[in-house]
Amino acid sequence: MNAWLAASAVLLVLGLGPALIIGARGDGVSRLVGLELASPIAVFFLMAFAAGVDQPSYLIVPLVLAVLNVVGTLVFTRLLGPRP
Amino acid sequence: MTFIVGAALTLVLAAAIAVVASQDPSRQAVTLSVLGVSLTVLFFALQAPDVALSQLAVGTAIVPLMVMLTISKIRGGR
Amino acid sequence: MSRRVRMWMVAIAGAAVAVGMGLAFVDLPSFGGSHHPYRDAAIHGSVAHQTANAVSAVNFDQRGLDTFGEESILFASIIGVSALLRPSKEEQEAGPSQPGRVMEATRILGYAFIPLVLIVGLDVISHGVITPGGGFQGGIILASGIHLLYVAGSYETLGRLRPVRLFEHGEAIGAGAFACLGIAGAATAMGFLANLIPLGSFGQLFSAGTVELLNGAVGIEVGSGVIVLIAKFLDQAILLGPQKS
Amino acid sequence: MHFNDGLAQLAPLSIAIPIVVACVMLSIGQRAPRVVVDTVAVAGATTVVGLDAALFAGSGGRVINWVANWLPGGGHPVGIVLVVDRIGAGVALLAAILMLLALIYSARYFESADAHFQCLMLLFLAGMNGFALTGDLFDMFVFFELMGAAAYALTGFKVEDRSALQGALNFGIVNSLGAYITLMGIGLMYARTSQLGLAQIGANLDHQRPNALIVVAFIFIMTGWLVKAAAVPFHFWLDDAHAAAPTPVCVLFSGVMVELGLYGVLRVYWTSFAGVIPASDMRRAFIVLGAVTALVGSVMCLAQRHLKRLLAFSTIAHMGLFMCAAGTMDASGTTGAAVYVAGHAGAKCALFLLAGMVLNRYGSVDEAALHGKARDARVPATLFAIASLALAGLPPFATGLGKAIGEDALSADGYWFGPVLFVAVSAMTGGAALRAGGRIFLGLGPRPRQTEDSAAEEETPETTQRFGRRSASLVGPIIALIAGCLALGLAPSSIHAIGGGATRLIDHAGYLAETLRHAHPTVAHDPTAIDWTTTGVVLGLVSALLAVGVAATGWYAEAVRRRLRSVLAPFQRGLSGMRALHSGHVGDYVAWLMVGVVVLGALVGLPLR
Amino acid sequence: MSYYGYFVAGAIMLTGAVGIARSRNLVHAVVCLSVSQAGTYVLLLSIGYQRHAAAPVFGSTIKPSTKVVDPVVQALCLTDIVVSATVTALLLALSLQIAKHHGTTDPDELSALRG
Repeated sequence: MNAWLAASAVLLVLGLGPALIIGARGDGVSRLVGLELASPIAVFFLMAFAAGVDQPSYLIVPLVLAVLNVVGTLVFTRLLGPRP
Repeated sequence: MTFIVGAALTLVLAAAIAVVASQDPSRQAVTLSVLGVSLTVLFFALQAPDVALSQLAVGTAIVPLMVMLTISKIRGGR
Repeated sequence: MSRRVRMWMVAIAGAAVAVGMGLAFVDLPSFGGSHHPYRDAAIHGSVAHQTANAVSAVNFDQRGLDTFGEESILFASIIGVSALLRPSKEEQEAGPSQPGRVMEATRILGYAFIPLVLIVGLDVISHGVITPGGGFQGGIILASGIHLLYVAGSYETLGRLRPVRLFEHGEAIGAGAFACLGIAGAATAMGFLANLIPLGSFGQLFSAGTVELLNGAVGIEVGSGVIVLIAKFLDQAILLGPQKS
Repeated sequence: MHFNDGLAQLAPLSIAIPIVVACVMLSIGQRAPRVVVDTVAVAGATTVVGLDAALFAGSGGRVINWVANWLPGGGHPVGIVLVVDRIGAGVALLAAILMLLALIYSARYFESADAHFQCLMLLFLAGMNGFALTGDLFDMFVFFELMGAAAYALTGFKVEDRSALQGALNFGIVNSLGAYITLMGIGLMYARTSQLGLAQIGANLDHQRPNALIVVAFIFIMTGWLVKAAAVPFHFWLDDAHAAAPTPVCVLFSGVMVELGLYGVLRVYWTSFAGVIPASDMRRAFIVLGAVTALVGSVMCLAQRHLKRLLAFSTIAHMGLFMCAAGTMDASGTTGAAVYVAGHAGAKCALFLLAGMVLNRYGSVDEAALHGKARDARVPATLFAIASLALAGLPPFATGLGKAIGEDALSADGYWFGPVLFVAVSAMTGGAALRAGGRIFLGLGPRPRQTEDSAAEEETPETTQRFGRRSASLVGPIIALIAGCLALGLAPSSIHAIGGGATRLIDHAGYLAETLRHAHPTVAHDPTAIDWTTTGVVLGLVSALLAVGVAATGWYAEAVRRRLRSVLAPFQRGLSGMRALHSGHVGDYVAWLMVGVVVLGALVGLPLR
Repeated sequence: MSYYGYFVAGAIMLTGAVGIARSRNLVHAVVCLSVSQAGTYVLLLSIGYQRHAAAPVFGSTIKPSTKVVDPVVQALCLTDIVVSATVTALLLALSLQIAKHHGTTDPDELSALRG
């Protein structure tokens, strides 16, 4: 296991684990915090993993995640709150 | 590598249980998004970038949007 | 049945199913092993047809009929949603309700991301033969990009930019093109969905013969279809307003 | 020997053409007048009838098409293969014919929403054709889902109708869950054999001992197909969906979609698993499940007043009989099931279309509310009586012939109760239909009291205007269905063709040899001379007579029933308990689905240990 | 570890099924159904996985002679994901209409269908 993979393992356990816990408790807005934590960590994980297995073509996945996460977030911020 | 796959599998299982355990649908939708991210991570770790990309496209934007729109329509009646 | 009886039934039957699954799983070849005969044959076929992305080769070439069925499921579901969410007479008369207010930051972020999402989507579709991705993934990304306009707050702009009727045509054209490429194969006596145009060379943008075309057809179908799909939900939730009971 | 020759090319076309037509209709549907849309839809369905008929006529052996020309070279086949034999082509043909009649019937149906109804119908047809013609396990799943997606939307098409929506959602959730369990089984099979083709899996599994993996995979795969086939306890979705779906859709559901589930079970078992799971094991499972399904279906059928729900339970009951007949696991029983399916489609679909006419004209399908309302409708009344008697197995209708062949096959295998079950179920379901018809069209018997549950169910009209009294587009399809049922019973040559098809369906070795090793088709030996027998005719007449008796009891025995109240009370309680189980609650149905998987495992798996 | 992936897949599927059975809201039930389907993705990809193999996408770094994981299960999984998304959309549309016409999404309160 090289350094990149080790880093991705750390991100997975120490990053996504807690993010999931936050994302599974409380009301919608506090869960959204967990999601907002999970997505960037996942982006970093995907990049580190792609570097670890030395596959630059995989990098399209973190790129798309980064872009679509914005869409997803906007959906929730728009619809999660109380209706006007 | 094996450790990463194992950890990702555990994460997905935990997220799935969390989604099912959430009774309120709008909270559940957020957790469903987290499950989508976890599945993306797992598929990537299983060397399936194509599938990861699909799950990403479906799981982070389209399905949560449909669920949230359905809920907001239903809520409107209350 | 009362809730309690139901949960007992589920618990007992679920436990029995779990035991069955467990018995079956330990008979499986162990996780991560190297024995995959179908894989070897599929890779061979993929290389023979100059398709760098073996998943696309399986999807559009070797098992193209599955994907044809899959795209038809998408097509049927979208028509189904359009039919199920058609506005009733009272709803049509009620007219649109006022869209909610949107934060300025949300609006700016939304507009700024639209071109980026569109470019990424087109890239994912067009490189489907040689890198991860393809028509389905790219199509959804494109559709998400258009719908950023909604979350950015201007449902009216969205309405102008998104003539749903046009996208319904796009959906039909995409699905029809897939079918017609298949029928063209049958007409040339090669076989339905046969890979009948020049294959090009491995790893090039335009390689893999019909895989590239089918990929494009799926991109058109999924992109337009998902726009129609979301539009129907949006119309219900926004345009027709919350339901007064 | 000839791969992908002219005839073989028709097989994928029969899947692709309806999809192309659906695309065209979606494009023109917004602008074109209604009559154009209907014409295009009917033309599309007619084309598919032609293609399927050509396949049926030409599939004396097996028509094999390796899609996209991925022929099985020396090594591992990677492509999808379509393998068309008589039964597969026959089911596809049945689906196409029923679709054509349903489209003609619905030509003035609904204020069409942009031709969406016709598009969904054609995609539904494509799904059924694909499911019937493919020789690949995963491809079966894909087309199963295509059928499903179109069917859920069609069930809920009357969006103003509360029960239609709930029925569609129950149908969608239960069917999808079944399909995912099937997919899990497909995954297990893929892990075990590294194959997806039915024939390839069969070759891989031949002469192995059935271990836990194979049995569990088999049970999981069966689950999805049995949910579609509405075997008890997977059947709950069926009456919900059938009772509420638009009438032309009910025709396809009852006439062919449910039967396709049984076809899937037989196809997968005989092609892939016949070499590893013994037929005796399957026979026990099939006959137990089939008998229970037949009894539950017929008892529930008698207890209904809602005409469409009554017909739906009769479909469940008949599915039980088909399972029993095919469960003999021999050529004659399978032939009986196939003939019975074809005949049943004629009788049952005619009844559904008549129920649709009643709904159109009187705004209800509750036999208590409609008591004597339709006295003036002579033609529908006559057709209803004929179709009900055909349903009860009156010779010379094909239902009677299929029933007779099935009874013979069961008693030849030592199942003495087979004929008793067949006669009883035919009498009860046919009798229930006759009872309802007699009340509605003739006003026989005293007016039944309005009970709460029957009064609560109001029905949403399916049509915007009342049709003319003898509109050809309504009566035509009904007469065609009854005539088809009669013709099939009178034409031994068509029975012969179906018999040959049944022989091939259960011919495991022949399917594998012809598909994988390009072997010449083995000559199908003539299945035991299949024709009307004296016993068959007598039993058919007996069940028709008993059906009249059952109906008469329904009309006139209210007083007797009141006197025997104390004797009948336990039965009444049992019946209301059984009715309570059909609760319309999707959670209950999922619980029953899981129980069903366990029961199936116990029936198939435990004896193999 | 040698069967962990399969067990996780089975557990997800059963979790989803139990979730539908105890659901008090139809939207919740539809989401649980899609969770249940996620179990099938995990199973399929676990079956095709091989340790120390690359993704089946050839290019400058992965030559056709490199060991790759199974592309067939990935293709099946892609189909599965499309099915999941579209069936979810259909069922959500039905739930929405049920909420509109029944005024509730609690399956315990729906009463249009009784045997």
